Amino acid sequence: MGVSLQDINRTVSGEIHLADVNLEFESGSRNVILGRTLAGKTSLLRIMAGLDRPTKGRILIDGRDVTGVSVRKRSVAMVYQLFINYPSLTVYQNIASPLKTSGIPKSEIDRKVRDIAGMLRIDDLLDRLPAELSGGQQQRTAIARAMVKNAELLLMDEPLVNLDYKLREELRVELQDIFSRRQAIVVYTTTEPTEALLLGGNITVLDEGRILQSGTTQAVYRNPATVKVAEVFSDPPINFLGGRIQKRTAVFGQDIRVPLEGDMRNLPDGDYTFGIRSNHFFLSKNGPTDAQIQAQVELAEINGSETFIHFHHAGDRLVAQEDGIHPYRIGSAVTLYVSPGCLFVFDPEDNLVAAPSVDRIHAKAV
Amino acid sequence: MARIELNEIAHSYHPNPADESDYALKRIQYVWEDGGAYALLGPSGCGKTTLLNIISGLLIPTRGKVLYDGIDVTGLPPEKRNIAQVFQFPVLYDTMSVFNNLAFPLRNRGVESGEVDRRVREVADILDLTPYLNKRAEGLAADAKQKISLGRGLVRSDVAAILFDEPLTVIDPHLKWNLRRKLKDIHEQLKLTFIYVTHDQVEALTFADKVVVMYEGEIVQIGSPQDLFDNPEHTFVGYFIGSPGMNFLDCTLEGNVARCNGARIPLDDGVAAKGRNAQGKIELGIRPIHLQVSSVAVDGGVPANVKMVEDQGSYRLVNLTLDGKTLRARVPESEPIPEDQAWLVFPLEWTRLFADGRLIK
Amino acid sequence: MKIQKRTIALCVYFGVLILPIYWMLNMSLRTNADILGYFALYPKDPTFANYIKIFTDPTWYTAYINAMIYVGMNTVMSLAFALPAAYAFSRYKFIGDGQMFFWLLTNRMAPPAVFLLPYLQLYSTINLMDTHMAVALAHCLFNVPLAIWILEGFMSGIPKEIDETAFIDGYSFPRFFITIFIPLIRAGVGVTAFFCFMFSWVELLFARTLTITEAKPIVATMTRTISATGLDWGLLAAAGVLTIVPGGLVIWFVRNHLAKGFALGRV
Amino acid sequence: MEKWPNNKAWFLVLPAFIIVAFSGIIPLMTVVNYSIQDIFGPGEAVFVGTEWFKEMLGNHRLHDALWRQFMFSGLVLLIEIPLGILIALAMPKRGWGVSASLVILALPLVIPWNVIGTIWIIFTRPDIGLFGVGINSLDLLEVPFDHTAKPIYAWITLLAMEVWHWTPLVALLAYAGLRAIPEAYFQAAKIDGASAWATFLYIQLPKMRGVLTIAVLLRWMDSFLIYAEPFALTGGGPGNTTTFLSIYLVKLATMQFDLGPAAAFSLIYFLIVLLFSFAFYQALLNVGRGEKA
Repeated sequence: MGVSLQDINRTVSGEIHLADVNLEFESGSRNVILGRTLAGKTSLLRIMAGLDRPTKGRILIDGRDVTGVSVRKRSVAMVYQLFINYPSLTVYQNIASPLKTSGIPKSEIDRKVRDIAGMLRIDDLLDRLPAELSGGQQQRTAIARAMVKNAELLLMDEPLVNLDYKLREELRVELQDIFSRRQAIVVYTTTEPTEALLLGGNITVLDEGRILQSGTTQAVYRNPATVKVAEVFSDPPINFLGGRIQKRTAVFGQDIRVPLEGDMRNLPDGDYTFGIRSNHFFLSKNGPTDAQIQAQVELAEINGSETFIHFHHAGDRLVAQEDGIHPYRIGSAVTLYVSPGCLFVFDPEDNLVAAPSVDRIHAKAV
Repeated sequence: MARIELNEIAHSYHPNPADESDYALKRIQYVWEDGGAYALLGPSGCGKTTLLNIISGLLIPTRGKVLYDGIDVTGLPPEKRNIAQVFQFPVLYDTMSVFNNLAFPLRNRGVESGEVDRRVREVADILDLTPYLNKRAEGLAADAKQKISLGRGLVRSDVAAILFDEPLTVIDPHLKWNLRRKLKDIHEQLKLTFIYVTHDQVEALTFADKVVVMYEGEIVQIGSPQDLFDNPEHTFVGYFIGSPGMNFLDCTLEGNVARCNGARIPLDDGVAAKGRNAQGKIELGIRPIHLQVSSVAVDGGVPANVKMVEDQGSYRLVNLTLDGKTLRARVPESEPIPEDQAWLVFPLEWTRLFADGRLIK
Repeated sequence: MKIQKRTIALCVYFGVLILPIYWMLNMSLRTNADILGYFALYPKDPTFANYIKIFTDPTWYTAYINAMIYVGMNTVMSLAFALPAAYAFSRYKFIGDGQMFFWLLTNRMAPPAVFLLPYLQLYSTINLMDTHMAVALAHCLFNVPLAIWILEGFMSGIPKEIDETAFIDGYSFPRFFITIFIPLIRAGVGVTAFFCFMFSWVELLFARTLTITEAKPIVATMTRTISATGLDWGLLAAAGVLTIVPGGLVIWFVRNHLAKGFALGRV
Repeated sequence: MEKWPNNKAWFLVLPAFIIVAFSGIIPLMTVVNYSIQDIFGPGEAVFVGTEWFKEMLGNHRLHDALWRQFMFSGLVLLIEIPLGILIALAMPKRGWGVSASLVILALPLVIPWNVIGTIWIIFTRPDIGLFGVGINSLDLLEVPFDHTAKPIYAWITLLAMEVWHWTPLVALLAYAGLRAIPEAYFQAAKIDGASAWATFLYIQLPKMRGVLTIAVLLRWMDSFLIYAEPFALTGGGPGNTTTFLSIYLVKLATMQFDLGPAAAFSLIYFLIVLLFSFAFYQALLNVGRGEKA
């Protein structure tokens, strides 16, 4: 089975929610739609589910036009941000509800419900009402209900966003495992780059209703086509510094000079924007050509297992990342290093012209 | 400004608590030093909000005493304790202007109007609220509203401590950073005692100099963020701090070696000696970031199988199986990952032993 | 101390609230001669004669039953018509929705006296005069809009993602509405039923005008008895007491939803 | 919450529309019909245009009734709203007292409106009523109390009855509004050292704005439409001093059979009510908007 979106547009009272969206989803594929809040992710899912109709464009399933087909007649399942369950039904009845409308024998329903409940580890909660469950358990119930009927299209709209981070971490890993056992096309929206990376598969980066880039998740992460994609697909935010290339040397910030390596040596002189991911600012010198930046810590943000060091340089707000948890006082001085192999280079039109090659990053360690 | 002392505090919501399990808080003993930035961190239901309400005076504990600068205030209501509190969602006087909102606590205490004006402007300046002073509070964005709530605490020159109850819950993610920074700045500037309740490790670890981790009504560890990460004193802290959390393996000790099923993991002599004397269930713990993965057999390496690799961009999470147990290792972007067979090295200085959940030390 | 003062004030108020009702109860337990004979704070010689008369005289007790019938009919009708309409207002945007909603509410605010004459004519024309249906139908004028208003408030509190989930799960609309949605707003339906009951039960003008004998309710019987029997205070009081009983019972059943109900689901 | 645009929703509204239209629009048409004709008997009518409207608009008895009506509704609001708020504030917040208070409060609301009249006749009569006998035994009044004796007595009795009957509704609404205020507001007020009065003024009153608007709207409308209670209690007397709009209209229509003028009057009456409903409805919508912003 395959789903194809052709020229999808959606405008609601003059506001453009989606513009010229063309996408193909293959059977059994895992797809992430990444974008900030209001980028049009939910609109896209709702159109795919058949809950909303596109203003313009068609949706084909296996080559058949289903644009106007009612949601009841489609083989879809959806999980929302909010924990949506039928409050008056028990967990068991909730999970069984999509099967009851399809006329499957009772014993078969029972088997399927217990199966999926086991997979999501809510098999001991089947007699409870949703209101008696924790947020995590409620969302597990909603996911179980979406999974139980083996829909061909499984849509998940930021399903983990309202959970505590520990629960989010656990469910993410479990979901990945569960998805891999399914034949359905999974479409999963998120605002979080780390979540997108973890789920892998294909990614579509959406911004203001338009597709900025699609491809395999790793390829897009390594080669963001534009400044905007790099921005959306980085957490903490990727650092941008305006500058120029002069005689095979990148010059940016307060006179930071980095001699270019490899293919980048072929770039013509001129103005460029340089992008450096936060984890590519190093606290120690790795190579003889590394450039050095002196900075004052503005805030050290501690995110689980990393420390994000926020600092200012030449009027830009930058972030560096250090593994582990380390105390930094506001205002203390740090020295950071930039390696030539870790630069993203964008032309004045904000399009990517060179990216660090994975080989080069790996080679550095040896 | 005050030093807050919790003396043998316990609290139960049952009228006649029978046993341990009826208590939402079990015997808390702690001193909050004047001018500290504290965070109370724990999952929902761990008792952190109960503890906060006992400090603020909204709840009277079943047992124990609360002392402010040595004076017993256990029975005093919040208004007599000189504390300020910022709630989960912004609590404002909708019909008043921002200025009047900020002035409200001072006017209620009969401060003369010149002084009120001076204090309000000072605080508005610190919080970047000056342009809004004459606007009605109702129409402002959530982050500005939350700053007003904080401002109502800051205007009072006599305030002993400011308590925060998950104050960033309703703030847009991209604005949280600004507010966190602001809080940190204000603390540096004013040196007030801040107590910050949250279930979010990022907020707690970023904000606080000292983090109090709570679990099932008990304080399981108090320490600096780095302490909690490097030296968790309880398996819960190991699990809760860091993403992903610590790896734990059930094991038995044989001399200086921990046996986990078939695998033999060498330990530090001192740790192993103490471990042999400990009672209860023994677990070995190591953080994914400290677990080293090698593609060739190395001295002291434990063979394991690579099951799955999750590429996180700046690093990879490698899921390995070691005699049926799953372990996770965090490998930097620049390091290679073995295809199938791997050898795990447990660095002695980062390998911890826990007995019944508590660190053996 | 402050709390005590408040409580005392509240108790005094409740005393005042109960007093007139108590006085009627007092009267109902005395005979007319007794009432007119001397003044007493409580019945010195309580008698159930008035109640016995009401329960044995068919003009009284059928009037009581009549009222029950049309109130019940009206409550069921109001709910049946209001539920789908309220759903439409809470979920959909459609041409003229705002105007429709306002128009419906204006009917709640129309003076019943305005409609009195045309009703006489209308119901005579369609041969509904003096039937339970006539009163039940007439009361729909204010009860259906009210029910829509209250139910819409309750329904808007239910996230519409629930509806969508049900449609994705393959439920047809009627099946979803009956098996999933209505149970979700149970409290709202209860409160709405209470209000419909209440307004239909207390209404006098339509009930009196549209009935002659067959469907005449107790409220109308009472107004006519004042002139007919030359003011039998005891009997009147007993009838009055009996009209309070059903309302009291209904309040008791919905007491837990009362506070929210009176805010019409809009708090 | 964003609503789904779908004109098929009309099918769900249609049954309700039909039944209300049957009771609301058809009779209204009849009224309009009457109002522009002079009816002598069945099938004998002459078109008279706006004559009845002119006549009614110039009718001093209508003016008097309208004036009385405004006076009465205004007084009712002035007494019931503050009193209702006070009661709501005094009510318990938890425990068995909540249910008990709610049940007692709701009791007057389920009593048929003419029985309310009966109750108050029995209660205030100078011969058998507790209030009547009680007040006269104090011997304070020049003319002994009897609600039919002096217009002022009739008014006091009517107002007392109205306040007795409907203040509970205001109190219940206000109570529901109060209970919806999150506890954190009161905690913050305590911490800020606010007095009870300041808490009321800056937290409780603003947060009750929505329900209080509903209360004002309902009380204004219903007191404007009042019929059964004064009809049972005073029948519009003594003289015409308690003849409100509804009572006058019913008198006009059923006792004098002046169908044309009565119909014209009905429409004027309806328009007045509509005008106010609309104003209140707009106010209500604005309140809702204000809370969301």
